[in-house]
Amino acid sequence: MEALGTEWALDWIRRSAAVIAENKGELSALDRAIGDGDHGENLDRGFRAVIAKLEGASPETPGAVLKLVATTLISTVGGASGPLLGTAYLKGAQAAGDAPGLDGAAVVSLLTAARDGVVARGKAEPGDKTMVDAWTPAVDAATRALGGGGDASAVLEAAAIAAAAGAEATEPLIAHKGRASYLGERAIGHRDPGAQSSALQLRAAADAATGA
Amino acid sequence: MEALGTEWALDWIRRSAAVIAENKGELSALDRAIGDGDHGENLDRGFRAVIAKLEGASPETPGAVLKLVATTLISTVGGASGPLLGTAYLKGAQAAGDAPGLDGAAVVSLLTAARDGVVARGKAEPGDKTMVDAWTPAVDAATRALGGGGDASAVLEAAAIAAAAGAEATEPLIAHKGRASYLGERAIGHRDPGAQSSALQLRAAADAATGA
Amino acid sequence: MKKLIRDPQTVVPDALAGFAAAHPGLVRVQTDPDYIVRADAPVRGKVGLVSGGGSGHEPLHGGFVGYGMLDAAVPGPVFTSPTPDPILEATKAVDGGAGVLHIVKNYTGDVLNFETAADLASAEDIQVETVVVDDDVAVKDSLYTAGRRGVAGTVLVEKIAGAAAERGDDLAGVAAIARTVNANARSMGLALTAPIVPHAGVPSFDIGDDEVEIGIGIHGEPGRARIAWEPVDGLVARLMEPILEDLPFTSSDDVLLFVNGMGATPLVELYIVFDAAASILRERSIQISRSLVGNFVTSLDMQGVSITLLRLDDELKALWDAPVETAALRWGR
Amino acid sequence: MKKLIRDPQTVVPDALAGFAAAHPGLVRVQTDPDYIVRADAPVRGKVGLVSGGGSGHEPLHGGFVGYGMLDAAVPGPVFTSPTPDPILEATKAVDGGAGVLHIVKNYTGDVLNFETAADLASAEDIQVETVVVDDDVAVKDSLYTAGRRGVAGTVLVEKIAGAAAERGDDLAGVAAIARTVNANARSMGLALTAPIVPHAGVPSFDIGDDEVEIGIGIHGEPGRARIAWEPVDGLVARLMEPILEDLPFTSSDDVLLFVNGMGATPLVELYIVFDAAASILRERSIQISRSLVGNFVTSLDMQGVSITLLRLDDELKALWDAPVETAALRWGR
Ligand SMILES: Nc1ncnc2c1ncn2[C@@H]1O[C@H](COP(=O)(O)OP(=O)(O)O)[C@@H](O)[C@H]1O
Ligand SMILES: Nc1ncnc2c1ncn2[C@@H]1O[C@H](COP(=O)(O)OP(=O)(O)O)[C@@H](O)[C@H]1O
Ligand SMILES: [Mg+2]
Ligand SMILES: [Mg+2]
Ligand SMILES: [Mg+2]
Ligand SMILES: [Mg+2]
Repeated sequence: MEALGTEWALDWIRRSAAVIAENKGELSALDRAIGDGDHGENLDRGFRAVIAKLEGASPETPGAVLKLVATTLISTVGGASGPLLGTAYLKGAQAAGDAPGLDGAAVVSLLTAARDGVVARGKAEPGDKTMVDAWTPAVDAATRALGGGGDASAVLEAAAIAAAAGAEATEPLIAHKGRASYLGERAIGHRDPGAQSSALQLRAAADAATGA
Repeated sequence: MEALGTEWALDWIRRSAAVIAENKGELSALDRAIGDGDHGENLDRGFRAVIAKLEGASPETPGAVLKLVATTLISTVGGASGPLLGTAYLKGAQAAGDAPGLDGAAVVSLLTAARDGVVARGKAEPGDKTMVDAWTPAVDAATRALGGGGDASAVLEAAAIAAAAGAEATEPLIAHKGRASYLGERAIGHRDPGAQSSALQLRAAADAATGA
Repeated sequence: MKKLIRDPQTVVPDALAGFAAAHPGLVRVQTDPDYIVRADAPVRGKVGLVSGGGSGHEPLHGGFVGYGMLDAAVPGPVFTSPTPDPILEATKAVDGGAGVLHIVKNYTGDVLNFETAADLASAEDIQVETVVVDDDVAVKDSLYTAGRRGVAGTVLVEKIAGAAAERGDDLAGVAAIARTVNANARSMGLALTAPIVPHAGVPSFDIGDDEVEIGIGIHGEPGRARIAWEPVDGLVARLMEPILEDLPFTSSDDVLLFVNGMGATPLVELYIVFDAAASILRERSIQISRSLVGNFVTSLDMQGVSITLLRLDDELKALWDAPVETAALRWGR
Repeated sequence: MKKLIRDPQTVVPDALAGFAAAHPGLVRVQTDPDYIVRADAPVRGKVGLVSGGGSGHEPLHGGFVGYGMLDAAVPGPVFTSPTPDPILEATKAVDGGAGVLHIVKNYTGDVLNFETAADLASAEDIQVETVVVDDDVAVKDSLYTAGRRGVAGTVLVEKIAGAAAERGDDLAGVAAIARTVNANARSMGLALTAPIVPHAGVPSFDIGDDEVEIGIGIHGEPGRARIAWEPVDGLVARLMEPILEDLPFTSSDDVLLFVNGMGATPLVELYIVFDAAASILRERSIQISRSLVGNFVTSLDMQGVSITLLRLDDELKALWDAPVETAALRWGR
């Protein structure tokens, strides 16, 4: 199996931008239920800026792509998700370094670094009903897939499936971080928007790897 | 036919208070359409104050009753209708003087003085879509009834019928005075609330005379 | 109807009690009859300024009682002009020997009730002058209407006449300044929603989710025309054109631009309206020398805006800039 | 959705353009990145105060830029915290050599973005201190939440810290005063309606004609509980009790009572709320020494109110009374 290169990273980000644009309304609706209703708008603003930035730039490694995504999200998204997701991409970029391609182990390192970055900045634990609840099962599943001999593409597929399940599993939770924590028990029954958008981005990463 | 005395005047005012209270909502609804929606509230506040005042007082002539009504309306109604109706009762009271009872001619003088008072203060002409459009046909009809030999009660009945018709006849008019004049053509199709409430008061006067 | 009130019948006295509790050093609130006076009223030798009208337009008028503006405000019931008694009592309470100016918005009820109060005050040897404010260009001023309404321009009249009284102008002088302001001020408003009068409990008019009333008053009267909603520049042009043409305002005029919210319009929208109005003035080379943005002459919980332009000269500018200390307008002290 | 806007996407820049046009002598509005600074920034030797956060809370924060209060305000998109870049630029623009205080409302997004900006500013050798405001007692402050929100108390922090900076306190001193205000301020709010965010076009939550949300925030977040509407005294008691018990405020305390409208609540209702709150304080022998009533920390077109109590001592009173000259709060100049 060949490693995932710059083309994959660019395709991942373009797919993420597309799926965020497509789901903008739904993400904001989720945020309206337990937050302030801007999550779709925030991420869409950020990913549109990323796409615009990519037009003028030609990053030469997956790490360089992710670095550009990170700085652009940090300087355009705002809100809680801007610095948190931005940190995820920044730490992911650092883990990817300037390798031209990423194998399964490198993808696991990337995802782990990204998740650890979110946790370091946001201090959320699994079960706090945040994007960490998509990232952490994704990292765990990716690690297991790698241990089972999976290649980069299989690792990402496992991560995407686990992230989607993790996002869904936020529904019954009370929130302990972010705006949803203000609601106490009223947050129960609603999916966390940041977990959902994280799952969409990880699905985009997996689909980019298989060209689905 | 005996003249109408203090009892009649008191009964008139009590009936007016009752009919205004009953029609408060409708009068305000008329005012909502072409004014500011407070006419029923304004008059009801005034007549409730009148009733309260009457409890502590024992005016001894129709003129004294009407004087008390006038000063109470002036000091409790506010708006356009307060000074205008107050003036009507004040001028009516002056016309009635301290006569213990009023015959048909005295009633016509009373109504004429009341109408002239409204016109002097408000400067409205017939057809301007104001309470003058109830008072003027009432005075005209009362005068005709008196000419035809009618007694006080017949004079009031004629006035009441004409006032009701006059109020209804304001519906197709454009207003030239009061708030409804701001609306231009949009006032067409709505009855003037002040004309309507004036007609109700004149109907109360007629019913008090017959004991209906 | 959901409102932060105790009872529709006690809205005015309850708000007055709150006003008194919030501004004890600034004003005294009298009850029965109800009026608000400056804490230091009457000011000896100064012309007293009294205004008033129906409640529901807050901060007008009570919010403008204080140094450099009104000496007294007389609040009627919601949207209903006060009766002569409280106007008379307020007039007596602020007469410092130099006479009293009544600033009256042009509504039949206000004019008649202030007229009676002025007559009664004269009978008690208080000199009273009356200035009627009628700045609303939405209404045709002709023999065949009640004339133009007094709307947001009233604030400008009260501020500038108040400054003239504070600097020591006599009654005729203060009245003349007030008339000058009125003569140079033009306003027009629009509404996105109708107000809900507490004792009515229902909106004063029905309006669709995509409709705008143009040329509204401040008492929930419908406007002269109903149009489909359009972006702010179009709506503002519909207010600015009649205003500009009426005086008319011409290039190189110096103006005060006053964007007034009707009570439930967020400030962020008022600033967008200001931007749209400023663009139109820029095109016509009319200079914005002073500005006022906020909810000053309101109509309960109506969403909407009015725009007022006042043509300025150096004297009006100086009087506008003079210190004022009221609950709703304050600078220089 | 009917709003006085040009386009949901340009609400913030359009309002900033209007703000710049309305207050040219007071502020400079920078674009790309967007922030508002005092016209005379940086003030040499004075600690600079920067605040910011999502837009839609006007006049917060831009309306509080000027002498005696903020040196700069950084508006994010509607209800969305600004990114680090404009915060960094604003910080640089107001640094007069004495360091810069960041006043941050406690929301994850605001805290994180200001944190990054502070790091970047430190890297450019600007001394930055950060004070996080978290006055909202509706939210449990525990390890298991994002902590209390910063709501209307922010205005009091900005005013009083601004006065401390103006009198020459150093960065540590100004930060300490700001923290003292925050430590002595408690707030809670309720909503009758939900705001409509321009780019969403629908209310942020659904609420019935007879329902009230208690314990709301300022971003259209639903509150902690929904109850049936009741007259003002009951509603106000539901806000006052948690506020009073939390600090706790006790008899013979001196307080500033701040009744803040959420944007679409008419002033007449805010004064009725003030009356109801003042009655409760009177019963407890708590003295209202200062007051503030109006729409200062809003949530677009939300109808509702928040109440803030600040326990005062002589120093806080003197700093509160010190001159301030901003678009939305002005006295003494
Ligand atoms: N402390 C945190 N750690 C991790 N994720 C968080 C934290 N706080 C908030 N989030 C995530 O951010 C999402 C909200 O993002 P967004 O709506 O864009 O920002 P804001 O809450 O500032 O409006 C939440 O759904 C949650 O997933
Ligand atoms: N100039 C006038 N002359 C006669 N009647 C008038 C005049 N102006 C108004 N009215 C009457 O007053 C009525 C409105 O009274 P009301 O609603 O109580 O006062 P307001 O218009 O001040 O709210 C109108 O329906 C009209 O009949
Ligand atoms: Mg959000
Ligand atoms: Mg009326
Ligand atoms: Mg009225
Ligand atoms: Mg947000």
